[in-house]
Amino acid sequence: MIIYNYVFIGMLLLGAIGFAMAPVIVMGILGPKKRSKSKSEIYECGLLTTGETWVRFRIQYYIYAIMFLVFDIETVFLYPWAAAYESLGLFALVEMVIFLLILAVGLVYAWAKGVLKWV
Amino acid sequence: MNQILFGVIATLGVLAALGTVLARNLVHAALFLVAFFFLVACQFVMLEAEFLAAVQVLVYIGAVAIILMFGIMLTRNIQGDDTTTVSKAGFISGGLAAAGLLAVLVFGILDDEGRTGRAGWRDVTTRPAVYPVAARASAEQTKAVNNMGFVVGRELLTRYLIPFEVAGVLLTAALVGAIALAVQDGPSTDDPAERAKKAAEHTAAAETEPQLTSA
Amino acid sequence: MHDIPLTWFLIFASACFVIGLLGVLVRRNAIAVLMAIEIMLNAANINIIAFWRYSVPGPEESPVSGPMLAIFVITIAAAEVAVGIGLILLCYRRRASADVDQYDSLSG
Amino acid sequence: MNVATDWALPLVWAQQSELDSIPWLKWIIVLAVVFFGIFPGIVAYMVWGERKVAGRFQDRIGPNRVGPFGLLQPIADAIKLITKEDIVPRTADQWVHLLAPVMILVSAFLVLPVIPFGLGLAAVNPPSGLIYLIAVSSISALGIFLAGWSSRNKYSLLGAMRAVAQLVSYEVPQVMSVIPVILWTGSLSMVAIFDRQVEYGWFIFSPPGLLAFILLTIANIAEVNRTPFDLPEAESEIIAGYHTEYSGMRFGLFFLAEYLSVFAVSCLGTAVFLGGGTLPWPFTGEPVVTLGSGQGLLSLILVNLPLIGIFMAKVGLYVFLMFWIRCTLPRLRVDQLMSFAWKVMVPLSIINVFIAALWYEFVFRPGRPNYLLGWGVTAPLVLISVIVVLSIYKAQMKADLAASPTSRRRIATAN
Repeated sequence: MIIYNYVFIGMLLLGAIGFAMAPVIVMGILGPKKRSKSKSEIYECGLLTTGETWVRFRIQYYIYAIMFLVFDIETVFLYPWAAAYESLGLFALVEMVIFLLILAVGLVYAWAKGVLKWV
Repeated sequence: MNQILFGVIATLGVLAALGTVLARNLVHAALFLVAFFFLVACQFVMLEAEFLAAVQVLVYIGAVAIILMFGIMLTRNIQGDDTTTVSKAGFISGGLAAAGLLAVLVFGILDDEGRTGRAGWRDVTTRPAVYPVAARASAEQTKAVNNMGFVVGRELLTRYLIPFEVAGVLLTAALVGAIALAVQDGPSTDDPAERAKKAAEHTAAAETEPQLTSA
Repeated sequence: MHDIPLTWFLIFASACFVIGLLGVLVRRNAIAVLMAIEIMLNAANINIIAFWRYSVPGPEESPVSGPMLAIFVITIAAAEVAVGIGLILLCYRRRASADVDQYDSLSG
Repeated sequence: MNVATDWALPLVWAQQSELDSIPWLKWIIVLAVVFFGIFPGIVAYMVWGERKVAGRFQDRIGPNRVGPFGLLQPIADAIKLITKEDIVPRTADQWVHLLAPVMILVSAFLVLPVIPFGLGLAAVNPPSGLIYLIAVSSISALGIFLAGWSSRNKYSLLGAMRAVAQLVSYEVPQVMSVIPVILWTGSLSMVAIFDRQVEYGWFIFSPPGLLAFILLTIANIAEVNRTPFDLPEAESEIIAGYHTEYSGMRFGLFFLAEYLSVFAVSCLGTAVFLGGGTLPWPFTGEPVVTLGSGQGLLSLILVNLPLIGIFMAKVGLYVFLMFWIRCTLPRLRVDQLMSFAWKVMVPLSIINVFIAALWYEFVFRPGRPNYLLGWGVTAPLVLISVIVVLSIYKAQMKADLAASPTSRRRIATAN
């Protein structure tokens, strides 16, 4: 069963969470506890922080995320294609060229529109 | 063992889904959604579709969650604002509608008779074996379960060729559409006049803009 | 060693679907609605894979029909999120609000 | 073709065992000893090594007080971190603040079990190992975002947004640069990739393989946020980026996660392109197969001891390369960083996939291995595509700079 492998990965996941939490808990027990108001303030090189955390973010962040999403899904198609290439031959290569050309249109559009520029 | 695992995953999954719907803070809701995605990936593993589980984690946790977070940040819901509240009347009526649908679905699932020649859903208690030893195992299905990446690739470029290319067109359309929507004003958002206009719209925002150069 | 009955997966999926529906109905924030839609799509995917795994494909059918459908659903869901967030950002810029109840200029 | 299936494998457990026959004790021992003992130990001494190396590069000595050659320094550091005060900002989101570093560390740990360290020495061998690997390594971007968000600090949030933008941009070439390997192996399993290299020699010894390896290395360095790609924690601009509000062991978790991912990506590069634990060509195939073909435990130990040694030596070299780059190059500007990913790395890795398919046709296609023709066709193609893409990129950058004289000022205030 394929689950068999993943039981080990699940155990590793739980173990890693424990491995990460344990020293933090130990630190909570061992470390000094001298609370003060200014210590629990937000760090801003000595200045008090003003206003809320919100900053006007650039729309570029969203653009990069979208591009990443599209290319991520492209990988989901590319990986099986690459794995099966052996039994498919040149026809598959041509099909993949077409697929990637279609997607390249998006990249070229983004490039031409100037949204890949970080300014 | 199988059933206990399923029970744990399903319980956590339903709780995570509820958390997504009920959490007031949008980032917390998105976090619950990530947990839900992960538990769905676990369910895919339980269904022996581990390729799909990896795809689920890659696309949903790796990409969709990031986009949602960026969306939340860009719409100024840093700590969750008032549009995240839920009115009581709306909640009760929505809850009733949802509960009704759940009742109908569960009843339908448990009462299914099955089409002619097939067993009803409630009678299907074991999955068809895919081990070479099992007499019922079909070679193709065995391969599909044990090396799904390969079989998906083969099918993608033969039987599902048209959907595959259409998916490419769809993705390009989504990319182009999203960029066109987002940068509707073009790069001009950066020139000072435009900025001043925007800043007037969000007065609070303009005040909090940090002075990065002074840090 | 008992296998999991098919109905368990179906009921889990329908529970998730219904929770997603609840979210679509009661949440007012556009992004929260989008998240609820994602829950519904994922519930549908679980159903698809459960049916695929619990049935034997015919000789003429594809052995991975379920996963293929699920992959396309994931693709479309992702495209939907991309465009959906784009639309929300646009509406937000116009109205400075992500509240779906305010996007009512088309209602008569 | 698949060598591994014929051998007695100590650590790759059978694919089709039932859940009731799980060797719990064995798994727990492996987890405790290898995953939570040896790997963190390696990471601790990587930090020591980096400080020594950086010291040499900067004409210093590096840690030398605690123990001989400062060898006990990592232990002292760990004790120091663990006995510090546990400070969480008052306004921070307590649970998410704790969850974020845990998530990053978990993502770094989850990469490791699919890496084949030797013959049959991968903890698990899922058929979709490589896609599993990239999937779990992409979780860390979310953890970094949450770290920045939960701190309620402008600089943390800024650093986090930058970090995520960088991570997602470089994940695309990272993911696409391993496609040639899948293509040549015909499988997504890491063990199969290793076996294929035992059979055919290292994948780096081909023009598309070399290009893919270089792309993977650059993307790897960016993925683990190291200089010259350390903008998310650029201390001169945004304090310490997304982990500004983390101190004591909470910061230690980020530190551990960073070095663990350095180790993990080095293992990935080694296993995928550098032939795992094998020596170069004349020693790759036959000696390993002959040594490993015995069924006994002894022959497995005999073949695996050198394999693990060579693997670790390669990982060490790879890590040293990253230290070297860190000590040598200055930090990139954010605009250079992003456009380099999208305008150079992504196009090149897409083109490289097709060159790799050509290489497959010439060399790997059963029955006609034609290395001469393969090199003759693919090497010029690789060269031409690199030159073309780079010159387009350069021309573009020049045009941009000429078009907007204020660009430098804008970069300084851009967030």
